[in-house]
Amino acid sequence: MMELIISQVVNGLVWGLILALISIGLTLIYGQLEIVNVAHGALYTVGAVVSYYAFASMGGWVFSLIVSPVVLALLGLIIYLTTIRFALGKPPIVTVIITYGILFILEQTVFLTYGGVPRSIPNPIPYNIPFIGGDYPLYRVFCAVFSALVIFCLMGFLKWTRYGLWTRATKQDYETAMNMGIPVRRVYAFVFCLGSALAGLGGALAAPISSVTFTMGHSIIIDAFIVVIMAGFGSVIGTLVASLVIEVVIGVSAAFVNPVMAKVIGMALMVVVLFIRPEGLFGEE
Amino acid sequence: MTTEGQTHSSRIGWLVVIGVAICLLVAPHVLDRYPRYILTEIIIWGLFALGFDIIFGKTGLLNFGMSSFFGLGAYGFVFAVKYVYPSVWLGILSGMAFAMVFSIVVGWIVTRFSSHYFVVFTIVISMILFLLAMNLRSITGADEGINIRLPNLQVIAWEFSLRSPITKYYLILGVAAVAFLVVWLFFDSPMGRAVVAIRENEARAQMIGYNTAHLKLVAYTLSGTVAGLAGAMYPLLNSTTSAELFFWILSGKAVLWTVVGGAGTLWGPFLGAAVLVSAEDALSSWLVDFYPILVGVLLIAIILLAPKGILGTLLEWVADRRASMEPGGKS
Amino acid sequence: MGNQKTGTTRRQFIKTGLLGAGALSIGIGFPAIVRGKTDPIRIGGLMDMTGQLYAFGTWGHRSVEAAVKRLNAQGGIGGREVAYVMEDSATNVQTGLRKLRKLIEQDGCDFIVGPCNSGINTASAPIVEQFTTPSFAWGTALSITQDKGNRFVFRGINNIRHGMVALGKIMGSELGKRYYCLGADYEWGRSVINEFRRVMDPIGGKMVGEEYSPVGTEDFVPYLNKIKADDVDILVGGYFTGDILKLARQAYEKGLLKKMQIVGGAMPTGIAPKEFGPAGNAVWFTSYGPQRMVDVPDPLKPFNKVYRDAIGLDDEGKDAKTGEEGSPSYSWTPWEHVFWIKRGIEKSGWKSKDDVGKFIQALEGMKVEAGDGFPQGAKALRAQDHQVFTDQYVYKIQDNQYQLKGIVPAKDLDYPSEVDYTKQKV
Amino acid sequence: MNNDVVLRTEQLSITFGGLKALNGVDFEIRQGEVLAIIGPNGAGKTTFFNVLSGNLRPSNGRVIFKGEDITALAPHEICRRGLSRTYQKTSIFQDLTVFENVRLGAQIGHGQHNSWLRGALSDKAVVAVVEELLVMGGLDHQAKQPAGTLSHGDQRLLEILIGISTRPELLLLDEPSAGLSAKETREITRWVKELSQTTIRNVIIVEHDMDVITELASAIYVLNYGEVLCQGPVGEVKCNPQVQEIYLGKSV
Repeated sequence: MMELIISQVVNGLVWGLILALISIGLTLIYGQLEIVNVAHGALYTVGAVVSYYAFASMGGWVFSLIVSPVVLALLGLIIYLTTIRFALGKPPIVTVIITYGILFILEQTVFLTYGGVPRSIPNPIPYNIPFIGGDYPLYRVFCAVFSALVIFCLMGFLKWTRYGLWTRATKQDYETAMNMGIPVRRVYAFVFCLGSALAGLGGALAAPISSVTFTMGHSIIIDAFIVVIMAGFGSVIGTLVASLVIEVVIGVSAAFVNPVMAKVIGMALMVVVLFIRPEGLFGEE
Repeated sequence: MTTEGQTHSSRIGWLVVIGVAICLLVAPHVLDRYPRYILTEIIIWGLFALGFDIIFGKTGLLNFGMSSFFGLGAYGFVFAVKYVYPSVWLGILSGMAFAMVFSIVVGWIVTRFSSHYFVVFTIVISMILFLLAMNLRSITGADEGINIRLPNLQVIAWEFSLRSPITKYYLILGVAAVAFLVVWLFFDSPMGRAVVAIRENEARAQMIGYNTAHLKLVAYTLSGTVAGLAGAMYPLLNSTTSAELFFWILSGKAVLWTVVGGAGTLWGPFLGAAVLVSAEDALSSWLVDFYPILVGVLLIAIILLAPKGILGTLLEWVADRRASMEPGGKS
Repeated sequence: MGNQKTGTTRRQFIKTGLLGAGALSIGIGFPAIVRGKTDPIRIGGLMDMTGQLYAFGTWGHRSVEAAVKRLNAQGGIGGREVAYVMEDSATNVQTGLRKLRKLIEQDGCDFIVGPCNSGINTASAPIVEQFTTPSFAWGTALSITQDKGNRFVFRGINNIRHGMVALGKIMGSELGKRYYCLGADYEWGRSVINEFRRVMDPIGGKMVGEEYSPVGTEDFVPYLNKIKADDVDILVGGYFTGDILKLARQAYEKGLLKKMQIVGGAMPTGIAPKEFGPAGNAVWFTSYGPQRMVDVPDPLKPFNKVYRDAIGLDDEGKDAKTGEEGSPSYSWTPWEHVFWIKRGIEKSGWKSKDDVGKFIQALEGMKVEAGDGFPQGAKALRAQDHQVFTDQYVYKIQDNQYQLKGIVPAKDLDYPSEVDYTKQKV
Repeated sequence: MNNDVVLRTEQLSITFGGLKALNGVDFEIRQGEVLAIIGPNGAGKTTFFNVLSGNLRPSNGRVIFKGEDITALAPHEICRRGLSRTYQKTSIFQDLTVFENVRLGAQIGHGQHNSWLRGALSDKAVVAVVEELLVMGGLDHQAKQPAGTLSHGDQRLLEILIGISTRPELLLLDEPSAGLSAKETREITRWVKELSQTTIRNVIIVEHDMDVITELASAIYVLNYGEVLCQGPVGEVKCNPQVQEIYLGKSV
C-alpha cells in the first residue's frame, strides 16, 4: 500500500504541475483584469489543435510547443481588441458573459475545422523510467519540469522586468498607474495575450498525454477553476501550490476510495478552504 | 438593469400583460401538437431562467450553477411520485423542497463570497452534484435516469388524466403563473426593493440598515426554489429525468436566455427562452453547424451594446419616449 | 484541412413533392394529419449529429438516407414512397427528447430510427410508447431491450452481452483469466464491465479490481497505478470513442501493456487504428459487424459492397471522398432498421398508424436472410424482448490496422430473455 | 453618564499597519448639539466616522451610543439604532429613481423593511414620508428620474435625504459641501440648519468650509494626526494659535 501511495503522490505532483501551467493563464488574466475567463478551456483546446496540426505539418514536436503559444497570443489579442477591451469599465459580470460567448464561438469553430473525432499526437518521449510499482512515463516528468520552469520564469518576469513591474502596478491601482505614465491599455492587452498563450502552451503540452478532441476543454476548465479559486484569484504562487495540493489529495484518496469520490473529496477540500478563508489561500482580502 | 419604479398604472403595460395572458390561455387549442409541446417546454425553461434572473438580474450575483436546483427539483418530483405517494402536488412540493433545502445550505456559504468567487464556486458545486448523480447509479439511474408513470391530477374534487397534453399544458402554465406572481409581488415588497438595492450599491444598503448577507440568502433561496419548481415540471412533461440535468450546459442556457431576454425584468427570461428555444428548434436543422457561433456573437453583442437585453432595452426606449412626450417633462 | 461536412443538407425530404401538404397541415394546425393510403411512409431519423457521438450520427444518417433512396428506386414499400426526415439529438437527452417529439408530432413520422446514444434510447422509450410509434434503437446498452424497453422498442443490433460473450470465446484461449475492470461512470461503461464479468467468472476468470472514473477524466494514471503489471492479464475498458484511446495510450506509457491486453466494448467509430500508436497492438474490440471488406464472409460480400457503395465507403472502411475513417462495422444498423420496417409493413399489410399492433406482431420472431437489405448477415428477432441475434465480430489492432480475430455465430450468443413484451397490449 | 449625552467615545484608537489613524480620541455630543470636526486632510476625520458607523473596527477604545456599547456591532445594526451617516464621495443608488432611493431609507425608518407580502407602494405612511422629504429637499419633481441623472449638487442633497429618511437620532455629515458652488453651499447649510432645529436633533459635521461651520455648529473638535488637538465653542477654537498653525502654516 505504501508503494501505491508514493506513486499516487508522485503522479499528483507531476499532473499538479501540468494543471498549474494550464491554470496560470486563468489566474493571470483574473489577477490583472478582474476577468473570470470562462473561455479559458476553449483556448486550451485550440492550443492542442494547433499543436496537432503543427506536429502533423512540421513533424517536430518541439516546434509545436513554440507555435501554439504564439498563435494563441495572437488569438488572445484579437479577442481582447474585439470584445474584452470594451468591457473593462463595466461590472465584472459582463466579462464572464462575454467570455462565455467566446467559448461558444471557439469550440464550434474547432468542431467545424478540426472535426469531432479525437486524434492523438505520438508520445514525443516514448520512454518510461522504472519506478516503484511499475514504470512512469518520462514525457510526463518532462512536462512537470517544463511547467515548473515556465511558472518560475513567469514569476521572475513579474518581479524584475519593466513590463512585469507595470503589470503589478496596474494591478494595485489602476488610476495611479495611469497617472504615472504606464500605458495601461497596452499592459492589459499584453496580459490577456500572455494568459491566452499560457493556455495554448498548456494545451500543446497535455495533447500527447490525453488526445486532441474538441470537447477536451470542458473537464480541464472545471479543474482549473477549482485550483484558481482555492489558491485565491490572482495569486501565481497560490495557483502552483493549490494545484499540487489538490492533485495529490485526489491521487492519494483515489488509492482508498472510488475515483468519483476521490474527485468529490478534492472539490470538498476547496469548499472547506473557501469556507475558512473566503478569499482563498493566498488571496488578499 | 432596468430602472425601477416606472409607474405601475401605465395602461400600455397592463394591456400587454392581459394580451399575453389571453394568448397563453387560448394557445393549446390553436396550436398543433408539436408547437404546443414546444410552448410548454418554453414555459418550463422560462420559469427556470426566472429563477436565475432573481439572483442575477435583481440581486446582481451571477450564479453559474443553476442546473443544481433544476436537477434536484426534477429528482425531488420523481422520488416523491415513484417511492412516496403518486400525487402530482406532492411531487411538485417535494421538488421545491429539495431545491429550497439545498439552496439554504449552499446559500449560507456562497453568499459570503465576492462576485468572482461566487461565480466559480457555484459552477463547482453543480459539477459535484453532476458527478454524484452519475455515480449514485442505483438511486438516480445516472445518464439513463428514471422513467415514471404520471398519476392522475387531483384538483379538489375533479380528477384529470395527465395523458392529455392540454391538461399538462394548463397545469404547467398555472404553476408558472403562480410562481411568477409570487416573485413579482416579492420584488414589489419592501424586502424585494432592498434586495435590488444590493445590486445597485451594497455598501450603502448596509449603511442605511439592511442586513445584506441575510437578504442575499433570501434571494438565493427564492432563486433556487423557483428553479427547483421548474425542474419539477420537467418530469411532469417528459415523464423521465436523468443525471444529465445537473450538467453545467443547462446553467449556461439559463444565463443565455435571461441576458438575451432582458435581465432584471422578470418577463425577460420568458421572452429569451421563447426566442432562443424556438430558434434553436427551427433553425438548427439547416444551420446546425453555425448556430452555436451565432449564439456566441449574439450574447457578446447584447451584453456590450444592449446590456438590458431585448425587453430591458424596449422598456427603456418606451420610458424615454414617454418621458420626452410628457408636457414640459424634464427628460 | 479537417473533414468535409457531409454533402447532403441535414433536413432533406427524399420525396419533396408532399412537403407542401405536410407543412400546410402543420402550420394551420389541422386537428389530425388526415392522410390517405397513398401518402408516403414517413421514417424519422434521430441522429447524434453534433456533440461527442458526432461520427456515429453522421454515418448513421448517411446509411438511412441511402437505404431510403434505394427503397424508393425499387418502387418504395408496397408501391408507396418512403419519406425520411432527420433531426439532430446533439448527443444530449433533453434535445433528443424534444427532437423525438418533433419527428412524431410535427413531421408525423410513423417509424423512428434511433440514435446510438444509450441515454437517449432509454429516455425515448416511454414517449414512443405513448405515441404508439415503433422505434429502432441503435445503442448497445443492455437495458434498452430489458427493463427500460417496451413493446414499441426494437433493436436490430447485438448488445454488449453478445459482444462480451464473443470476446470471451475468441480471447479466452489465447490469454489468461485474471482481469481488472476500469470503466466510465455512465450506464454504457458499467454494462460493458458487468457483461464481461458474467462471461469470465463461470470459466474461472478472476476479477482483480473494479473502478469507475468520473466522466471527462483526462489523466488515468491515478487509477492505472493500482494495477500490478504482472498479476493482471486483461484490462477491461468500459469507455467509448476518445476515452478508450486515452486509456490505451496512457496504459502503454505506464509500461502496463508488455503482456497485458486491453478489451474495448465497441469499435471506436471514426478513430483510425494508427491513432493508438504502439499501444494498439494490445487492444481488442468486440465489433457488431465487419470493418474491412476482407473481413466479410464470402456469401455476404456482394451485399456488403452494395451497402458500402450506397454510403460512399471504400473496401478499407474509409470515406471514399475524404479518406476519413468510417464505421461500416457499426453504421449498418440504421440501414438494416429501414429494411426491418419494410419487412414489417409487407408482412403485416400495415397501412397507417392504426395497424401498428399488426406491424409489431409481424416483426416479433421474424427471421431474415442476408441480402441487400441485411448486409451484416442473417438475423432472428426474438419476440419476448425484441432483441436481434446475429454474428458478432472480434477485432484486434495489429500494425496500425484492425485485424479480424474471429466471428462468433449467433447460435453461440443466445441467452434467455428476462422480459416478455408480448404480454403488453398494443 | 448623565442621560443627555447622545454619543461618547473613550480612548478610541485604530492602526493600519503601523500608522496610528486614530490615537485615543475622546469625543462627546449631547442632546440637541451640532458639533463640527475639522482638521487637515488625513487627520482621521473620515476614519473616525467609519469607526462610529461600524465600517471599521477600532484597535481599542469604545463607542457608546445612547448608553449602549456599539463598538462591535455591524453597520446595519448601528444604523437601525438611529445612527446614520452620509459619504464624502456621493454613494447613492444610481439606477434607482430618486423616489426609490429615499423610500429604501424610509422603509427602515418605519421598521417594515422585512415585510415581503404587502406591496411597497400600498403603505401610504411610508409614501407620505418620502414625498414630504422630497418636497423638503426640493427634489419632488425629479422623483421619477434615475438618481444617476441628477446634477452633482442634487446628488449631494439626495445623499443627505437618504441619511435622514431612516429617522436617525444622530446624523453624521461627511463634508456636505464637498464639490458644491458657493450658492449651493449656502442653500445646503441653510437647509441643514433648519433640519437640525426640526427633525434631526443631533448632527456631527466634518467640514473644511469655516463659514458652514460657524453657521451650523455650536462647538468644534480639531483632529490632527488622529489626536484631538483641542475642542470648544467655535469662537474660542477659531483664534487658537495651534489651530491656525496647522491650517495656515507657521504664523510669521
